[in-house]
Amino acid sequence: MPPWFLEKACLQDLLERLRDRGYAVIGPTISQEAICYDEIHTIDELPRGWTDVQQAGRYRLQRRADESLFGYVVGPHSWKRYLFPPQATLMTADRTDGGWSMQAPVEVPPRYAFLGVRACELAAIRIQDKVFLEGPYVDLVYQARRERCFVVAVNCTQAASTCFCTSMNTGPRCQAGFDLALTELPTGFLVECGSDAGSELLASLPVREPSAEELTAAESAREQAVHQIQRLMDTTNIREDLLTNLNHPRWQEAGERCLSCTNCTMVCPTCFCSSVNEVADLGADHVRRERVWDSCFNLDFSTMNGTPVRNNVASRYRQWLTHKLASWHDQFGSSGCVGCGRCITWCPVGIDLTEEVAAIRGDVR
Amino acid sequence: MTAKPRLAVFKFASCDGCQLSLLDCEDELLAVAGAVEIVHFAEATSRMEPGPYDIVLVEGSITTPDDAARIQDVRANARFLMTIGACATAGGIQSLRNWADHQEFLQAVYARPEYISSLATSTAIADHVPVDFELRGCPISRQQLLEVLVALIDGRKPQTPGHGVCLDCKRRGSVCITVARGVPCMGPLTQSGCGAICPAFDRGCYGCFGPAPQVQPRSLTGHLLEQGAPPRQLVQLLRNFNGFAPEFRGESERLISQQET
Amino acid sequence: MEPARTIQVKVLTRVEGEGALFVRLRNNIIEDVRLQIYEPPRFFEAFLCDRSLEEIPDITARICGICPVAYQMSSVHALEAALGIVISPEIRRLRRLLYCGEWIESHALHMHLLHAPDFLGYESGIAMAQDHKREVARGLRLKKHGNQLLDVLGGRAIHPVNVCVGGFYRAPRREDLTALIPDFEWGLEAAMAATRWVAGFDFPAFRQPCELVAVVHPDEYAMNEGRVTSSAGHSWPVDEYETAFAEEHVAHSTALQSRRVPGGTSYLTGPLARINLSRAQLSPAARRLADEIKFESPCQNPFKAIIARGLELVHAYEVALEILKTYRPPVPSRIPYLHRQGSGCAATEAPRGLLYNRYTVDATGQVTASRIVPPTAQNQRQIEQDLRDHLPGLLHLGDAEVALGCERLVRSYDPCISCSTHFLQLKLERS
Amino acid sequence: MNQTASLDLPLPACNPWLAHSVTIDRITPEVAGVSTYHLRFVDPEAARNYRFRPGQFNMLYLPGVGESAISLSADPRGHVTWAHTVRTAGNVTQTLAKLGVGGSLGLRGPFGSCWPLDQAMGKDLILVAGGIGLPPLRPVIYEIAARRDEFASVAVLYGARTPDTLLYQAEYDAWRKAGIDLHLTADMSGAGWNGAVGVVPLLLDRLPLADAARTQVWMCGPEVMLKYTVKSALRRGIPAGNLWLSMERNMQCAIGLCGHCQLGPEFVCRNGPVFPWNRMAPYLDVKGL
Ligand SMILES: Cc1cc2nc3c(=O)[nH]c(=O)nc-3n(C[C@H](O)[C@H](O)[C@H](O)COP(=O)(O)OP(=O)(O)OC[C@H]3O[C@@H](n4cnc5c(N)ncnc54)[C@H](O)[C@@H]3O)c2cc1C
Ligand code: SF4
Ligand code: SF4
Ligand code: SF4
Repeated sequence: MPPWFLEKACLQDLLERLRDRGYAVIGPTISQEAICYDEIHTIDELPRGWTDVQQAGRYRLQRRADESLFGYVVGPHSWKRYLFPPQATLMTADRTDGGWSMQAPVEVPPRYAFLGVRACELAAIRIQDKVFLEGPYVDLVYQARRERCFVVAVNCTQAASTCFCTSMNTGPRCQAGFDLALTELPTGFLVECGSDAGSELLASLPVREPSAEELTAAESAREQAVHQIQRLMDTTNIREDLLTNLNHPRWQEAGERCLSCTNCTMVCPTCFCSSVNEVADLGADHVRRERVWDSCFNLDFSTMNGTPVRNNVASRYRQWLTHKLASWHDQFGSSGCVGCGRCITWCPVGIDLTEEVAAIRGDVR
Repeated sequence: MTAKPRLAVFKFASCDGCQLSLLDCEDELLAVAGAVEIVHFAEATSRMEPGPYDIVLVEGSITTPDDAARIQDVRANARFLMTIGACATAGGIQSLRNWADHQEFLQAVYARPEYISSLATSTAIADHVPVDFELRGCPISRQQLLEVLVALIDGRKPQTPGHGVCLDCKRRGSVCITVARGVPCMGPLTQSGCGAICPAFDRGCYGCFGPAPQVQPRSLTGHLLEQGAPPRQLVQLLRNFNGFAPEFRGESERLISQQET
Repeated sequence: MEPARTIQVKVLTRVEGEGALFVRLRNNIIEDVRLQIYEPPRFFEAFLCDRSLEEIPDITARICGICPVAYQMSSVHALEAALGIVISPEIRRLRRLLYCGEWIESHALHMHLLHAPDFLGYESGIAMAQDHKREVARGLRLKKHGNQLLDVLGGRAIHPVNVCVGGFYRAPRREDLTALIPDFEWGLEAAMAATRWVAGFDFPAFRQPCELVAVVHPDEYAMNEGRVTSSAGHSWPVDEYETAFAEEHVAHSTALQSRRVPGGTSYLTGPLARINLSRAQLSPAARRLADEIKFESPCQNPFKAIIARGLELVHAYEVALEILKTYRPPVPSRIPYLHRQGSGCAATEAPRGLLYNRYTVDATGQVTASRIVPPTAQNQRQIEQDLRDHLPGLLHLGDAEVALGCERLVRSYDPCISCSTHFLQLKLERS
Repeated sequence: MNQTASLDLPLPACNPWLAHSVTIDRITPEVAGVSTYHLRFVDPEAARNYRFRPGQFNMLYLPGVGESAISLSADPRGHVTWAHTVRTAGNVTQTLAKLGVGGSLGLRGPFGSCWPLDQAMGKDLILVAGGIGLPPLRPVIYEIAARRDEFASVAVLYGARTPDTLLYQAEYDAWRKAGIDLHLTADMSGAGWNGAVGVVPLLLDRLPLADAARTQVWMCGPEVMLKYTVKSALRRGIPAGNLWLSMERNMQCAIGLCGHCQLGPEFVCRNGPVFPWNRMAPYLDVKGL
């Protein structure tokens, strides 16, 4: 289907049409001195005229010369927060005369419309779909949210120094997995449609056919992002190179820098590890099983008979990197990394996985 | 336990905040009081029965010769001794004296230092007697206190997580204050339990739950120094309420000796 | 010489911190009364030196887990005075709200769990709950409100993390505060009911016409600022505090004792002092209630401090409600400032009484000198005096009853011993 | 993608997180610290639909305390109660041990892979177990006893620390009668013990093999035991492809979604616990994996 053109001022219509259809619109907005995903009601809440400057262990907001609404890349949050919430109730147990009565939680799952999903993030959602929906077991919490969500993607027109989606084949161009995809131009958006729900919504918007100049401008804006991507991760044979180097000295070396703080796994849009807590009242008559985000960096994450299996930071860093980049292929048929660069930016000591991989493979080649 | 377990609370050098946490369990207090026999808790009751006790909560650090003797007595009467709070588990803020000239401190505060009997150091309870369980925090978390008490009453192991503050920050959606604003934060080195409140209030964590397991403070301080944090500020961050916990202490001393060379 | 009769309370209970009482009589004449504070010294004033002034409110909070906000308030005000920072009216209101949280929490705790059991003859609030479940449950709920307010404003009730020099690290969101309004509306009524309840207790007949000292403000019932004012008709700006009051180190106590200069006499701070000096400025509901229960003016019976606390509880609820209902987040939440060399002091009203702080800072933002005078250190001498005056009426009783009577009197001051560490066991010796 | 042996495994119906309510029907004390709990579903419908294969496990749930993975040790043909043989270790198992007959708990399952019975048909089969490693193999023994003629020789090599900690001693006669060659050993000898003394792999060293190439070895026990059993089997000429083991790891979800049980590329809960040794071999000796 050929793309359409939506005037800048009409983006608000898009928001409203989504809200008419019962969606809570989640989009980028400035909070805590970063671009975070949160519910928005008007396009004025978007980070108009702001950009982000990222490097290993550092993130800063900065004013742009123009009034772009999407002139930045990805921030500390990912959509995982909404599809795979940091806290979710799995079941409840209540003590009755006839023993424990176990119930699944009754919840009306929210209907989310995600505005501003980048190509790497579409890929990340695709990966979590494989994890949570396409294995032998379906995760009902994820499924309920995922099935009801509407995705408005945005093509990146610039890149951060930490981005490496081109290496991971996930971006910067949005190919699939969206209902609508926007490319921002100074006067408006080129809109592509990726689903029936997308076309249905598009039909309610005041769009027109784009001019040839607009099409070219959009093309070159997207190209700009491609050119700005500097970071590379060579993925040839990466699975074997990592899994056959489990005793490489570099793990030890990285283990001395890594704080085992879990930040990389928390910001990663695909990491899915979790733990279950028992939340009980004092007499333990009413119990809720609560699932929370967890991480392979935690000492007590992998215990056997009360002792940690991965009893030093190096082994936990190795678990993370090898899972992400190697064993993920065995488990889900793709890499677990989409090249968004979040783990590089948000590591408080700036550990860069692309560098670690290169160091480990350097000795191999 | 067949009879209700006898619970006692003892205080050493401290601010009373951790034992107050028990009274702060407003919704559960009466139920807790129903499940245990509170036989010694000077802050809350005039009942003062002698030991032995089944569960003893100890708040505060050892700072006087009398207290050093008293803790032996408390231990001898305790089946299960649990320390509560940073003072009891790491010496507390008063352990700052451990690096200072004690006489100078005495003179700074008291007109007649000869009236004061105090040790040159403030030390953790575990430096004096065996401790069965340590509950961290300055102050402790009331939820964790309840969990430990309930677990003890039920005869199971308490579930108190050992991860760092960063994980809780991310769960609650806080943006990393070090990465996004350059504010030095002890979060990556600090055990969770507080619910990651400081970064949620736009400030760095000051480490009040003490070191997380297997922390490597050196990596963080090295990075913060590179980013321009003054060494002095890092030393002060490390030398707070858990300044004498081995991991924090080691790093602050290393930073200082590095400064001096 | 005849042997002395000693009455001793080895560990004062239902007070915060560690203390004891010692009384020695010879021929039924009181020879010595000592409120002994054996709370181990923690040297706060010494190690505050050389710390960054930004750290001070976090550290001073640790002086006392019962009234950390008071320590934070006095220290930030003193530091702001040293740096010449003028806070905005919005920040001031938010601080007042925070202080209301602490007053509510602390007063509800003392009334219900610590002091009321004395009047009704129980060893603790928990034991009292068996027969007075409704009242104790109500008290706990009131206390919880105070804590909830502190949670929202400061992140947690004990050692909240949001107070900083210049204001707050982060202003609370309006929704989070307005959500508290229904509870506080219930609480205002409940606080009145609780006050009527304690006003109905049997009070020992005891009158102590001592000098009362409190911070007094022309426009409001003072919490955060005002002139240091005495019932003897004096009033000083805070920076003259040290000319009128001095601390002395006595052998039996790790706490310093304050007294008036010159003269060396004792004085009293706290709820009774405040209410006697500022009754007219209580909130309307508290004022009406004081009249309704015929709270005498001035009230000179220390046992009735429990009623004064009740009235202040009502007051704090009403003030809090007013602020909650009209709250707008202050922008900025924190007044920016530059470091400079200077010295500043402040006195605020902790739940237990006047809390004075003074700091000197250098141009790099380090503290070079500090002085902290907690309420109980100021009351300590007056408590001893009151015991001397109250004791004769008790001496016909057995030692245990005398001890209990003394303990009750001491508890009526809600002494916070842990904070008086620069601040007890009753020992009564009689022949 | 890795898929476990091609059987269509029984999976829990609908919501895999939702536990069924079960009650303890009977408790058989086995040895010190180990009991077998016979559980009955409260909901008869759930009982009717419940099937498992030997090697699979359930998550037993004690509300307020937590869950533990526990193998099914029952006869898979049973229909009324499901047995679990549990060693008292930590919170969950201690709490379970305090519940008496009639006690209520939760159960999710069955989960995981199973022993490759189909592959073993007509072949020689050796089951090797150490300590609490026998319960996961007991359903196999029941299955074989019922279908004995479908297999060639069947040997069970079982060892425990001391003779009195050998599980299921009352059933040994029945197993032997059913044509199962049972060899026992104890690490330490004890009063009245006239069996072998030493670790389990020694039993394998000594076992006569009719045709090593057609012999299957299935094992479950501590990781050191597995390691030496594998060594012994390979030394005896049993092809690596014929070795199967049951692995243990911390599990929380049991459905490959929580990440706890990962070992190299495997989710032990979902792809295991029963694995062909081949598949685990590259990871078994790596420290801290
Ligand atoms: C697939 C599978 C099948 C299994 N089948 C069986 C079976 O059939 N029968 C069986 O008995 N077991 C079986 N297990 C093992 C069983 O799951 C564990 O023993 C069980 O989870 C223990 O749970 P728990 O809560 O009782 O103990 P946990 O609390 O998990 O503790 C386990 C051990 O660690 C110690 N421990 C726990 N926490 C600490 C700590 N903080 N410090 C020091 N030590 C600590 C405990 O004392 C105990 O020894 C199986 C495991 C798996 C993965
Ligand atoms: S591993 Fe890092 S770069 Fe890759 S998807 Fe996760 S956060 Fe992004
Ligand atoms: S990398 Fe670690 S946290 Fe992320 S999914 Fe894998 S095991 Fe889990
Ligand atoms: S790599 Fe960085 S972000 Fe990840 S756990 Fe280590 S220190 Fe934390």
